[in-house]
Amino acid sequence: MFAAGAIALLVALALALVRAILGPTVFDRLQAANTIGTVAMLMLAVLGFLTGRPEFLDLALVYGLLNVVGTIAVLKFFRHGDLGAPGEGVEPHP
Amino acid sequence: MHLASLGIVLYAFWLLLSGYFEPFLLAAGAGSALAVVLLSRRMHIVDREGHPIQMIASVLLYWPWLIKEIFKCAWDVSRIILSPSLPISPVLVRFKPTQKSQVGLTTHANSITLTPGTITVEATQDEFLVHGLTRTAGAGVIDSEMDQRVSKVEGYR
Amino acid sequence: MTRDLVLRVLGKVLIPFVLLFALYVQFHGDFGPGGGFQAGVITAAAVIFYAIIFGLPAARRFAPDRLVESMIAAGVLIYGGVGVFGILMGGNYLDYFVLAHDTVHGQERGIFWVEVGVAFTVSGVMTKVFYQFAERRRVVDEA
Amino acid sequence: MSMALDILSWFCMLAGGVFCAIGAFGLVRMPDFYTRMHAASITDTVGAWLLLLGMILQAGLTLIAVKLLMIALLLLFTSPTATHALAKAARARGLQPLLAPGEDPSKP
Repeated sequence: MFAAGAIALLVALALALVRAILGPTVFDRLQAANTIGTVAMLMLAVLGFLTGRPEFLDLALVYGLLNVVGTIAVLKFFRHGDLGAPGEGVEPHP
Repeated sequence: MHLASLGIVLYAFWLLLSGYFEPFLLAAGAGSALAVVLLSRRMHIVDREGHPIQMIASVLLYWPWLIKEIFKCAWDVSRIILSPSLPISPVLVRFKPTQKSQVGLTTHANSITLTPGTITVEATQDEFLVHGLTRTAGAGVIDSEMDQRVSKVEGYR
Repeated sequence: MTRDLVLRVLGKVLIPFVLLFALYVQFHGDFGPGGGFQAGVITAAAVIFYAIIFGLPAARRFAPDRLVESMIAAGVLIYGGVGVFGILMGGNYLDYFVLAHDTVHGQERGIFWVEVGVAFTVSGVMTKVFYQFAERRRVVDEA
Repeated sequence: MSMALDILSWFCMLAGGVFCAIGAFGLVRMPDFYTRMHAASITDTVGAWLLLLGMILQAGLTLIAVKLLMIALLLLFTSPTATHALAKAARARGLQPLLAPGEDPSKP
């Protein structure tokens, strides 16, 4: 059963990779990268079950967190050409 | 009050993550929760927005409805993707949400994005700009049931 | 640059949990995957996320350069301190066995403090690297 | 009972896998960036949740299930935020969406 899930995830991974290679704009590639991140996170969870090592779930959590941080960091870089620009949100204290 | 509640939530999070109930790890968890609360205070991120305890009870009632809605829309979009003619008619829609607080607006914007077929492109206090995959999906976000439900969850004033 | 509501609220909600997760990884190094290095990286990721959302100046107010730099040094000092302490107690450099009455406890205690040192240094270095990288543009402009 | 649970969990994992693949297929098939995002959000939500639900049913009432639930919650918070940030950045960069005939692209 877990093998079936893993195979479906691999198919999704391959398709997302196709989009990442084709993608005409940088945003298409980022979207593909984000999807690949999600799929990889699920893959980690499935593999944890497949090999009977639930510690993999911690790795999946970390991967999910770093995925969103990474996507937003790259986005900010492409928007400003500068990671440190102030005010993506406003100042944290009112 | 927000600080105390954040501390409790963080400690519960630690216990659920850890699963080891040895004295040393329990103490380490308490210390970690306290340290994180202090760090968060230093970051100025603990307030009505960063830790919205006022919404917790009502949001638990909202999520099941949202998830049901997501499944419905995902089914529709899957049919569109798999149908040979690809029957899409993308639209951009502007409308004014009824929420008053930042958290409420964020919840609404994220709910729209989570439902396949609609994506919030811009979200401000006065106006949401939504991209819909089809005309019906795009029209569906204006004065929607979701809007009313999020406003109710928000329970602001 | 307009204010981005969604990102700001997400950051405020998420960052405390990321920090706690880092500490969880730090303390459970001997039970599962993790340890000082990973904990340091996750802590730095939280600070970087904060800097991305609220801007570099806000992050610098939270973790000033001096603090970050002294964290790098403190981590190495803790690591070296454990080693030297081993010598003082009559063993070799980084000899854990002499740190407590029985060897297993000594081992545990020694590794714990070494991991603490690693976490400090790694999070400090990562944050500092990010600060330098984020500043790069402005320095180039001035030159 | 455990048989029924097994079948249910089988079904969830298979459906989740299929939804993930459909979402990724849409990512390849859709004509422009904004429509592709809709497809990707299927993978991020329904596909991922069904897979996780299948695993939760296998894990039973343990801390493993709690961690799987945390992953699902994390997705509930982060995936729409990343999608929104992407869409907003693309529009700010001047990437015009492909619209249905009869829609005015300049002033929606």
